[in-house]
Amino acid sequence: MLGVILNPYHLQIVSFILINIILGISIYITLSSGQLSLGNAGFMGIGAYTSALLTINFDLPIFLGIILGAVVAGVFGILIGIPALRLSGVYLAIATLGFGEVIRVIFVNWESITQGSIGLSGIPHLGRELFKSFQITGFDPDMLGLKNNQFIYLLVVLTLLLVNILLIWFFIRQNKSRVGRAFAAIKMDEKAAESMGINITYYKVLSFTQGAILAGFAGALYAHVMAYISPADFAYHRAVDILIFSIFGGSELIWGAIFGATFMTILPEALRFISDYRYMIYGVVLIAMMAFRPQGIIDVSLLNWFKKKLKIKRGGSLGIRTKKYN
Amino acid sequence: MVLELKNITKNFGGISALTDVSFQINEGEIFGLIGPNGAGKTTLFNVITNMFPPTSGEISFLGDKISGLKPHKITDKGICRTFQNIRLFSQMSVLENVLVGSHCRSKSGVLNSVLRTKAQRKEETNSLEAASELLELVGLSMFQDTIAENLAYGQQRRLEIARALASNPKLLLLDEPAAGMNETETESLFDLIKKVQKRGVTVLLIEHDMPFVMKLCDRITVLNFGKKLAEGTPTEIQNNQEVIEAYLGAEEDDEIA
Amino acid sequence: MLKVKGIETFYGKIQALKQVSLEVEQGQVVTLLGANGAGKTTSMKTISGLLKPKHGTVEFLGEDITGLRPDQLLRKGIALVPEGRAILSSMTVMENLEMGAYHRNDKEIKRDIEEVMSQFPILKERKEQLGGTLSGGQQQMLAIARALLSKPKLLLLDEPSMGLAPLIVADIFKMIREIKENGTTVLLVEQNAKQALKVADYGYVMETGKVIINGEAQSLLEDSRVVEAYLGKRSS
Amino acid sequence: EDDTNTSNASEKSEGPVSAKIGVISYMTGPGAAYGEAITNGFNLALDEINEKGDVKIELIIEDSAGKQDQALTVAQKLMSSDDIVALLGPTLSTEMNVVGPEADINGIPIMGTSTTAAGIPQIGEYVFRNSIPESLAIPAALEKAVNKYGAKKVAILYGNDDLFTQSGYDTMKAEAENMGLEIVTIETFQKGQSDYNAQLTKIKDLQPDLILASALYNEGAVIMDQARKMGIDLPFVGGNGFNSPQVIEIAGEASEGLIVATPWFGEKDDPKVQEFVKKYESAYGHKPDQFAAQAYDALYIMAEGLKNAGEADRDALRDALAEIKDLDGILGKFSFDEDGDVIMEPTVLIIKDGAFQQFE
Amino acid sequence: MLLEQIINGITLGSIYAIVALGFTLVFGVLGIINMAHGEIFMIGAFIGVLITSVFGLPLWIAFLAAIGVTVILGYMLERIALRPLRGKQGVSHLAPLISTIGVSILLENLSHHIFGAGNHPFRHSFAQIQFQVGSITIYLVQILIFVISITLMVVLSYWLSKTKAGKALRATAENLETASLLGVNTKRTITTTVILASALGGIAGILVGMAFNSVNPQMGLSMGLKGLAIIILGGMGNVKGAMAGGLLLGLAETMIVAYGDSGYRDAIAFITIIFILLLRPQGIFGKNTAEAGR
Ligand SMILES: Nc1ncnc2c1ncn2[C@@H]1O[C@H](COP(=O)(O)OP(=O)(O)OP(=O)(O)O)[C@@H](O)[C@H]1O
Ligand SMILES: Nc1ncnc2c1ncn2[C@@H]1O[C@H](COP(=O)(O)OP(=O)(O)OP(=O)(O)O)[C@@H](O)[C@H]1O
Ligand SMILES: CC(C)C[C@H](N)C(=O)O
Ligand SMILES: [Mg+2]
Ligand SMILES: [Mg+2]
Repeated sequence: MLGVILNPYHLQIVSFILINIILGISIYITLSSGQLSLGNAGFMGIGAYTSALLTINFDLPIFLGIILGAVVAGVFGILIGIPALRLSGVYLAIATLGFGEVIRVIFVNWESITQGSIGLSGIPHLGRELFKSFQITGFDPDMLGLKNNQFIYLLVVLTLLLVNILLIWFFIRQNKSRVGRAFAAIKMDEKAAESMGINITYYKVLSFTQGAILAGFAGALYAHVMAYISPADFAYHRAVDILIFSIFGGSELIWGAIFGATFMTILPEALRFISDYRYMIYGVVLIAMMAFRPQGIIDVSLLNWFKKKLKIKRGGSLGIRTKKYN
Repeated sequence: MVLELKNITKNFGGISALTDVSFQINEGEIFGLIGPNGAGKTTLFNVITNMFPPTSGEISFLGDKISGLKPHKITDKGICRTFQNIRLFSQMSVLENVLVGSHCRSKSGVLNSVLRTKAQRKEETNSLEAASELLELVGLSMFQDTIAENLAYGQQRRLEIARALASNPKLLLLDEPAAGMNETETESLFDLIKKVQKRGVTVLLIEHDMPFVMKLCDRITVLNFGKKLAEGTPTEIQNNQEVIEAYLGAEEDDEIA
Repeated sequence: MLKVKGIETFYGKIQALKQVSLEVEQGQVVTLLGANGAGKTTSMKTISGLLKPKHGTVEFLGEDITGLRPDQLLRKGIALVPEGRAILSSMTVMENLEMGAYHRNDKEIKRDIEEVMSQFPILKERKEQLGGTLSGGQQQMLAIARALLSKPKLLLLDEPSMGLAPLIVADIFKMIREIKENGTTVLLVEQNAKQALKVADYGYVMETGKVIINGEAQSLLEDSRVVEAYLGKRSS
Repeated sequence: EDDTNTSNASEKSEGPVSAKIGVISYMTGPGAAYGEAITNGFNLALDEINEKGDVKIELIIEDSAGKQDQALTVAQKLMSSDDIVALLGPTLSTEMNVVGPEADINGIPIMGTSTTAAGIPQIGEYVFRNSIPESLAIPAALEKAVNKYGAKKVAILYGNDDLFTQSGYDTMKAEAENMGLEIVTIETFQKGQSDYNAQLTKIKDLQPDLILASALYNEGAVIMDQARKMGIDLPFVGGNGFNSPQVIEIAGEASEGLIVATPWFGEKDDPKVQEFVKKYESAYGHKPDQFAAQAYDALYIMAEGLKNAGEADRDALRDALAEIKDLDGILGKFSFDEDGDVIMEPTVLIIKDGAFQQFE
Repeated sequence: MLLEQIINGITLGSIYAIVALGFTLVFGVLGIINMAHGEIFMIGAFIGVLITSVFGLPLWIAFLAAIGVTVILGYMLERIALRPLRGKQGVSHLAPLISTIGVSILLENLSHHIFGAGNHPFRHSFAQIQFQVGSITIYLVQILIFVISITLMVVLSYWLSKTKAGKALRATAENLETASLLGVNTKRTITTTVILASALGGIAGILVGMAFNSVNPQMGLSMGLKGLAIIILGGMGNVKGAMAGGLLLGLAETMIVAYGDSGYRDAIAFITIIFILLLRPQGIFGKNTAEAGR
């Protein structure tokens, strides 16, 4: 039964969706303090290379590698976030895009460590490693009616799902708090926020760094799901994809990034049957959706509308007020 | 003495916006700052809150030197301001605007916020209560869920005051709070500022509405071309010939009460 | 000259104007009063083409101008000094003034600029300063000067005295009288109701998006409702 | 781990074997020209094979857009369909690095037709290729060129942001050092670059005897064109990605003097080759390149494997493929070594008088 | 070699500058980054190839055709991808970024579909005209590129700062509402600008085609990225800045190849902007308009 539903192809797509959601959130979170960072492909690369190199060369357990990947990306986030404070708007966007490019070029040129464009292969695979530890306990996927590779990908998806739920929970709570309000205030009027006693330096670097950590985290996960990475994975196109996730989905809300990542990962797959035209259609979809919903698909009023529906259904009132951001 | 300015000078390139301005504000006072357009009043606010540093001069607040502190530190110390051109967080609700105001009076960081620790929850409740109370005070309770930019002008001004008060300031700087208000509204603003004073907040206020200023303020300083022209009680100022010439104008009708 | 008939304007789903009608005769000063949020600014924006009414029409010199763009209306002779000044902050004072005469092609632009600068000497002094760095009141003067340079037939003023020093306020009202004497028609929104009614010929009072009272300026000055609501205790 | 495969063996001995083969190809994006040539090659071979009727093949072609994650996704898609017995592709070695291990684990034979980087067949026992690696091709070309021109000093120019060109460069450098040549400079360029004048000026200034260029033909042709314009008349030695009639088309006269080693020589005096060229030209309007030829041969190899296996079964096909010996194709006689790599003698060609000719 | 490299750098830099001028103009009026500019440039180049190499028509027709086609594209870009987003309530300033990315993806894949993926040679006898100065070969095209870029810069910067239309454009850039209140037909101003910028892209496309003899659907991307770096370098919306930034980058790239490591050529643009921005956050020529505490 389970074996019929769990098609590895679909599991694979789901796992990419889940990684992309983290990437989408990584832009969203930096954007929530008014900073548009296009450097997240670079941070993703840093996370991916860190974890891959550590697990390959030093036999570090995958989980430790992933965490260290995120941490190293976070350190770079602080290092870039501080000078980036001086920039705003498009200046910041392009400078961070440039940072991503510089990182990629370094991966290409620093051959002794990164193998250049040859890339790193033989990275321990998240699913396979998990599977190994299950095997030790004597577990056999056949007991669930699953084939090995189905089970492996199921493990990947479940792990990523857990991570996603934790992250979303984390950021929703953060956003509803004093910290989230500080981000939002800075986004709307930096000078006024400063006058209200908000340490804008701290909060801007915080949100920039959180974005970097998330991107690095997603990158590390990506490395262990693909088992192979090369500098081209973290180039301009990746930066643009990540941007699209968040803006297309709606940049005001975390749900926007989640929806955007899901939709934009599925779209090219769904359009596979018209292979020749699929990227053209992808472009047209972007143009059309922006014309119709320039604020992104998910926005506050849509959310409120949903909440109202829910309220009516449940026949009671939910909470006292609806937040602008959550 | 709450605030003391010593020889403040501020130049923008060739333009000297402030020259050698000194004065002191006493605890609990409502202190007026008036003068012609371009006299340097807003600039003085910006210098006090260190939005930009003075070219020279020194500022002390409650006996401590505050020149050179970051703006948010100054707010932390107890000085908060409103803006001449209204700078609310336009996409936030009224209530949230006030909550942001209380930022520096609370301290839970990321971890506490995410884990919703007891301390954090208590802090949130306190901030919410304080905010509701302030909205009550400025008469915006019924608008608490309205998005700030959809408020009418006068309401926005009052919201700015509530937001500033949320930071629990000892000194409140108001930049033309009555601008864009009609007389009835100005009167309710008058009552509001009096109430604020009763809470023990010292007020420094820029305003061009003379009847309002004269009735409200305990003492007034007049700036002209960046220099201090006069200082004194409303009556003294109103009768100061120089001030009349530079700013008030001859009373051709019964405008000034 | 200007006939506004039953306009209804919306911000998204929020209705800001309900069936607003008003008329301005050639050569008159007409004032529009009302509390904060009554819809004065919205009316001005609708007349000047910044907002499009959902219902109702605006006629100017006998022509239906509903839905035309602001630049088209300017060419027909309607200029607005908007609330909040709307100075071009990265352009110099001089350039702001030149933009005021943007649609004109005559030879008198230079002279007219000199003239408004003599009315507001500070602008002459600061002609190379960037608009955004002027003080609030200086910006207000620049906005008025700029609108004058477009030589409108109908000048819409949205709270022209806001943020100005008393001396200058008095000047502004004097200037409105002069403008009127020069044959320009004025529609004026003011918080300073008393002053406004003094220069005006006719007045409208708005409340929550509707016109509730209208009449000769003199009679409004004495109307107890107006006095109570807008002129305050002090003047009574 | 091979228990994942549940092919139905019931088809055995009922006439010709019929099988579905999945193709992963680079069909949208910057390198789509390769994917185009490759699928063209497959389609041409497909018609012939099905007409002959020994085996019946159906191709399921999927686009990877040259991206690893998409290649992996479509590979999963194809592999999870039980009636697909083998995979052809993907186009790039980078993609193969991701897809190969997955296919190996799932026990489905996969054959690259254009992947030339080092280490590909070594990924696993289900992974094959019929494209000759750079480590075979480049030394052959270099040796002949050096002998002919008596070169002592060489300059190397390569694209450093691509796995294939970089891996070609690694071979070039190693081989040049091996032969005791002096490398006067190593210059790089990046994808999408259109101006190579800076690098070429530098090379010109250093006066090498030979230029080694690891580039895809698109960039390579432009490099030659700009070099000739600048007055550099040296011969170029390229990798196999440089070997395409397109070079002549793009660079015209400037392409004279390009030396490549390749399994594919379109002017070869072999009726099979000539027929293929003719058919290809009439079907697609231009001359086939090595990628089309390799793809064409690859499908024949698959067909032979299926015929020998006698059933559409993944494991049986793998074993049959590994056994293939001296199969006659348009590229010459073909066998796999024990890793699944190619055994083949490359031919060295030079562009002269507007065409590829054998280089003596 | 130095002299030759300088010529290489100036040629490349002039092309960068022309591309950047297009970016700067659109940014100047709309405050948005037109991510499709690189692709419009690419289409211009293809039109050049088509007219000269395929139809064998003279070069000036190619220029006219490229300008014509890119003007139409510019108009469509404005109508379809930009105008619908303008003035809508609650539109984030990021929306145009995405819609122009959409256009760039569409155009790239479309031209790939029509012209195929590979390089197309731009063969024209004009591109062969050369002079020999000592040991250095200079092509007429190189001189032409330099002259065109300087001319465009001078004309544009005069136009922007001195003419009425230029002022209208700057007013529109700063505030649509205010500009229209002052009598500026903002719709027309914007459309004109986008069209003008596109035409500049088209011209740059042909010039690149001639100078480097390579035209392909992907050429827009790297040129676009460089263009972005340059407008940041020179200061957004600043014409002289675009020119200076372009030349600076062209020379820097050439010099790093000549005297450094060519592997870092692509990064040099961004390394430079990161450093420059840290010193001068508003770009070399950018103005600082702070309205801090009012
Ligand atoms: N950034 C700046 N650059 C140049 N001049 C400036 C700058 N900021 C302010 N000024 C000038 O400094 C002077 C003082 O301005 P300020 O805003 O303090 O006046 P104000 O007293 O608040 O006037 P108002 O009553 O009109 O608001 C003005 O002449 C103004 O033009
Ligand atoms: N952009 C907007 N979006 C939504 N509602 C708005 C917007 N602008 C104004 N409103 C609402 O429309 C109503 C009328 O506003 P308007 O600005 O016309 O009032 P006003 O009479 O000019 O007030 P004031 O004296 O404060 O300037 C108010 O209730 C206001 O909240
Ligand atoms: C299409 C080819 C250029 C692919 C290349 N040989 C590689 O291995 O990546
Ligand atoms: Mg002021
Ligand atoms: Mg108003």
